[in-house]
Amino acid sequence: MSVVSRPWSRLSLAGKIILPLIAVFVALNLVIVLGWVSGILPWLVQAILDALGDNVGILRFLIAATIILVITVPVAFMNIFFEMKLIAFVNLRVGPNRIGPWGTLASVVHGLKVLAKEDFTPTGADVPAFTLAPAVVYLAAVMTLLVVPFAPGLYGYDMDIGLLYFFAVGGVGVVGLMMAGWSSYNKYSLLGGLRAAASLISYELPLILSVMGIVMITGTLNLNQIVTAQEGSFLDWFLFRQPLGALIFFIAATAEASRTPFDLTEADSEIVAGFATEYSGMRFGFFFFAEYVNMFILSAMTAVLFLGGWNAPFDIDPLLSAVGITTPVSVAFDPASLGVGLLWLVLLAPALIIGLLTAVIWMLKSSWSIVVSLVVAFLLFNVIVVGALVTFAAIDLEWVIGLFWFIGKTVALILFFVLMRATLPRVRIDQLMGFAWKWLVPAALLNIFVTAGAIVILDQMGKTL
Amino acid sequence: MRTDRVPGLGIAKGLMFAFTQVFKPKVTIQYPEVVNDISPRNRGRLILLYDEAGTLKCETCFQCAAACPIECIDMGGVDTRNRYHVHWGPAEQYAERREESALRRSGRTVPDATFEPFARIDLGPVDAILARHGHRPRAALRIMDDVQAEYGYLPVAALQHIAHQTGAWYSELYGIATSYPHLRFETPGSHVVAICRCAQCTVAGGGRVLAAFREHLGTDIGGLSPDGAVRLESTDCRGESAGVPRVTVDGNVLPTVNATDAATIAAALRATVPQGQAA
Amino acid sequence: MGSGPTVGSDRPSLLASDASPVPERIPVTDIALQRRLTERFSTQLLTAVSARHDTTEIIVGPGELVSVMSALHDDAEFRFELLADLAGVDTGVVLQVVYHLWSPLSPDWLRVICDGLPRDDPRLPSVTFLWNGAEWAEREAYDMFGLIFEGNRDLRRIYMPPDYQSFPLRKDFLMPDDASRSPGQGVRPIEVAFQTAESGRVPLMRVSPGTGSLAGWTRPGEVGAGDPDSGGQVGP
Amino acid sequence: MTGEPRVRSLDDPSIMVDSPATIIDAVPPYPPRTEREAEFYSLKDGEMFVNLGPQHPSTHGVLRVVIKIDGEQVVDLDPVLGYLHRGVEKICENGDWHHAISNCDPLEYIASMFSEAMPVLVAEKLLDLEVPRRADYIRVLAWELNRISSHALFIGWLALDLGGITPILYGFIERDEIVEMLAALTGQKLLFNYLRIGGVNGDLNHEFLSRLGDWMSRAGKRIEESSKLMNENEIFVGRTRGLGVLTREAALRTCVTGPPLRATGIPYDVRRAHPYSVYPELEFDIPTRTEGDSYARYLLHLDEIRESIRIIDQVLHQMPDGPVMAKLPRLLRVPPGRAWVAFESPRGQYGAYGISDGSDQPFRFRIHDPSYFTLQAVGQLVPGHLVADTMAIMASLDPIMGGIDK
Repeated sequence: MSVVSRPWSRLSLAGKIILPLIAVFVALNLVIVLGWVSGILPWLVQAILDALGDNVGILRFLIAATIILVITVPVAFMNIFFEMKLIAFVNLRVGPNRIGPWGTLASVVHGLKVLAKEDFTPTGADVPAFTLAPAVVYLAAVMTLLVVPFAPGLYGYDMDIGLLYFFAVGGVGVVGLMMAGWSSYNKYSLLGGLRAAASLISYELPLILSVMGIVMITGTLNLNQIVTAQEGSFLDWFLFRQPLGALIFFIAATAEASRTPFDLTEADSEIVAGFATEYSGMRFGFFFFAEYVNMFILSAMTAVLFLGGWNAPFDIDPLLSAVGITTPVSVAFDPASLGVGLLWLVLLAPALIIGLLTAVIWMLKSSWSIVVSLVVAFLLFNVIVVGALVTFAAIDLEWVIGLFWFIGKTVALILFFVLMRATLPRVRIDQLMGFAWKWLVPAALLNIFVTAGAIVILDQMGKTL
Repeated sequence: MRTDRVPGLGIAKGLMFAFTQVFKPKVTIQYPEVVNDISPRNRGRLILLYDEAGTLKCETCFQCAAACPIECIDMGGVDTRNRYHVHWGPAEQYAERREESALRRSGRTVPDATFEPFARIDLGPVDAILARHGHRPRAALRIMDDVQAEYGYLPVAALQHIAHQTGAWYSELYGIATSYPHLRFETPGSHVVAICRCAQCTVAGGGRVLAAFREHLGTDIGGLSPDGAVRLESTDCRGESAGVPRVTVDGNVLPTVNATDAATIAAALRATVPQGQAA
Repeated sequence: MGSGPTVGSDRPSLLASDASPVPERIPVTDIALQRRLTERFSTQLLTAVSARHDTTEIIVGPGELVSVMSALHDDAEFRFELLADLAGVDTGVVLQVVYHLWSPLSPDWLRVICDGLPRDDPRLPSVTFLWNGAEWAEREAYDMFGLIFEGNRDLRRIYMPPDYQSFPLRKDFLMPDDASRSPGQGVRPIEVAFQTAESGRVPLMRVSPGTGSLAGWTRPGEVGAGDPDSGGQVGP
Repeated sequence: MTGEPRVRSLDDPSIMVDSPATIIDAVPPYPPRTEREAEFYSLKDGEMFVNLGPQHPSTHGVLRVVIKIDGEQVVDLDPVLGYLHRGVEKICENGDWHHAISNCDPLEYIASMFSEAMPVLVAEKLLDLEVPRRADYIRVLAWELNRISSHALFIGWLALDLGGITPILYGFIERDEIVEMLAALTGQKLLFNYLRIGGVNGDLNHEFLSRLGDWMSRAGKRIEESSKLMNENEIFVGRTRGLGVLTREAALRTCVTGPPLRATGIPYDVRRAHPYSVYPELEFDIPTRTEGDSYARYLLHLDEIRESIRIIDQVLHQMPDGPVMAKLPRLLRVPPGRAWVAFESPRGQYGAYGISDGSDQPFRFRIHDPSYFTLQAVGQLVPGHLVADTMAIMASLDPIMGGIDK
């Protein structure tokens, strides 16, 4: 053994890394050559490709679901940070400013803290329900993300009944809240769960009725088609074709996400933390995340249904064509034509450009040493290249610019949610229910009638709404 | 049409006001970097003053503790003659430390550091005396007289006991005991050898005499010989000693004393210790 | 108090909704009120109506309390509509209940002292039929002095735990009774055990001032005995 | 409630592992002591107890309120006091009159400049002591500043208990300025032990006056601004208007004083009804409202802040020269007698009844706290409302448990 171990121990760190890599590389080459010669490898690759090609839908779904499940956590962190910071600004405070740049990592640290805390079950709790409730709430929130169209071609699953699926799965969350409220064996939790059930169920109604107008106009439940129906300038958004519906939807969505002023379910000054009173550790963290994921989802749905989703507020193609660019940009340059020259280009062009920039910078700012200017030139080059690529993508790949607009609208709505929380006091439970049943539901029905009448009349005139 | 009749207008106003606040300057004080100024009148800091020599100015006079209305100052120190540990605090606190519930709450016996320096004595007679005087602090002087008559001196532990039983501050009892000359804190040595320390007597050989007494009595000035028979004190000849060091035994002056006489004097004194007085 | 009371002739009734004007200050006690009280309750008062500072004081027994208080509250000549305070007092010999009343008709506070309540069974009628706000005040007096207000619907301890035995603000209150302490330890001079008359001793009463915890405490028999600085009247 | 009576105490292990019924229900583990207690702790079907406090986000201090609810509606409630009881009256009897000042200080810890005035005024009355006019003016100045800071906090509290999280921080900004100012005057921010028998501890100093002038230039501006958030807000008005209406007769029978009483239209303010100190020389109004509901109490506090600013303005213009302490012996032996003083604190009429037997210690020192009587009104106002309104009503009555539990 010492035959191997002694020279190995003499090796430097780089050697210890490089030597095995060389060995692996050689072994792989051997395997590939043998497999190719024997004809096993082509067959294997062909088989895998066929298998993937046969059910690519499933593959796509799995990938999308994984990405969405992973993406919700940073989304929740982002929302929590927005809330902490904006409320602090409204309160004339500074807010989180210690961890990370401008305190952006404070919410992440909160998440870690929640992870590290003890996770206990109170005496007399209904253990299975108590344990399952957070998962139900969180999954109900996450699953609705599946049908949200982030950008053209960028969605979890293109469902024809996307809207229906959204409301159906979103309603499941109430079950989790009631489970939590009942199983905690605590009266605050019980009151909170009952309040959650009452308010959420009664606000499902105006929430669904308020979008019926859109469904009647577009004639589809598919969210992608609803978004594409709003293409063009921002005057084509349903916000301006369905103002009443938009208002009702926003109010009902606030209640659905149980945000101030409708956050009776965890009214801290009355029932200590509502259904989450007895929860601690990551179980509470799931409730906490679910609330903010819900906030994000309902903002996203408001953007999708009423603010044109990924559509730009104005048509940018004329501007681009004015500049001289026609989308998609047709690149009149074929790399293959260069042949071996391509290799030279790839190798030399960056070095040449960096050297050129270095010379310029060094001459312009002689106080810097050549090394410093070299580094700066390298960074500058990278910035230029990345910027060029992003611009190209934004112009040429429409989902990039679409995602940009979508996220912009969603974040604006989230900030408005937060501003409301910073400003408004909480309504009483009877005021909440009375508002839902006496005002929102009739208004939503009125909206439906008016929309239907308008559609019929415009049909007579041969136009469409 | 009144503006407060427009539904939602108040909410809109509030939201607009809140939005304008976002751009207002913030009032937070970033503590570790920015320290808020404390007014010179601030009383929130309890500090003991040091003089320019760097020694503590507090001489444990207990004035601050006696003035504290909520009895939150509980201090201990050494009296000005560096002999006895003096502790001050509300009597409830001492009782509280020994009370069963306190011990049970803390789950262990709470040591009372106050009594460590003092010899444990049998406090039965003290209880009897206190019962005779009805545990009345006004009778503190009479109680202490009886206690001294009982023990021959005034044990500090007994003094503590009186303080707990009557509720009088220990510091006050200590003040009474030190102000009355006939109350003493230790077994009196039957004989007192005093030596003058003035320059004249020292030149006349007082230094050697003192060294000899130190050696034979086994104690220094102000101290008691180990067997408790002889106390070595310092006196003042007021310039009356003519060329001989002034040495007094029990107050009467010895004619001439030199270092060699010290041994014999010490032995003679040791031989004649009155009965019933040594500790 | 640097400022004395004022004449209340221009003071509006409590039930008048306009803000009262600024009255001028005339530091005298309300003679008219004393005369009216003397005429009205001459038979029921234990002592004559006295007045000091800006307070007029009458002393009644527990028997006359209901009639006196309802008269003070209802009569048009008194209209003491506001019960300013209800306090229990232990004089060291007997218990008292002290009411302070306010009337828009008089510049003086009226102090009604219900005196002569025995220690072993202090009972007096409740005034909750006039001011139901007195309920908690009477609960507190019961909690601290053991005063029993007949007619109070909810006379239970309000501060002290329900299993508590003694009455802390009585002068015969002994701290070892309620704390788990051995008798005598940590007892301040004010908290010496109270022996009943059977044991031939009367309650302790402080007769001479002192400093801090060495305040003098002795029994009425030996007032001045051994206390050169003993003086002042006995009791409050 | 059934079963043999069990005594709660520290060494009772069964308090730790108890039957869930006792943990969940607020029913005390001993038989009822009065008829009232018996009928309160007996449930009809559909009713249940909810135990608000002693640890609860919105009970100001350590208050415990057992509410009996039917669904969301409060049927009856029973406040349980004593969690903060320190026996201040007893402590005052054991210390001398000077000690009583700082022992009474933490009673109303939001506005302790008032609660510490009780022994001072009583002793001065017993001594027939004439306080220097400058000291009187400084007292009024400090009192009114403290009143404003207390009211600023009240507004924030009310909003916080209704779910609005911003106004309390505006209130704290206002309070911070005043508290820093008073710290420059008295040396402490919360429990200024400033008033003395016969005057005040220390004259006005430059730092205090500069801070005060700086503050007076925009006095109460932030309160007015933050009231924009609330005054017209439909949700806030809908939550508070017509809530917990206290009629005049009920207020008088309940011995309620202060803003809750004045909100019913009764202009009873000790500063006018029974003037003390130098208030008769100052010109100010007693704001009143006639509705008597929570919204009226809220608006009344805003009006009182404006009136206090008026008073401070006059005091600063009329401030006389002279000493701030009367000549008094070091060992203060108060002549025998009884004295009752009352004065207006932010929460109503503070009263003190002192008996002296000629020694340096009070023989009896009775403390009358307004919140103690105001909190009783909760028992009449809340039943019939919803759980959420319990907090709104309690916050609008503004109790301070430090003074209630004494």
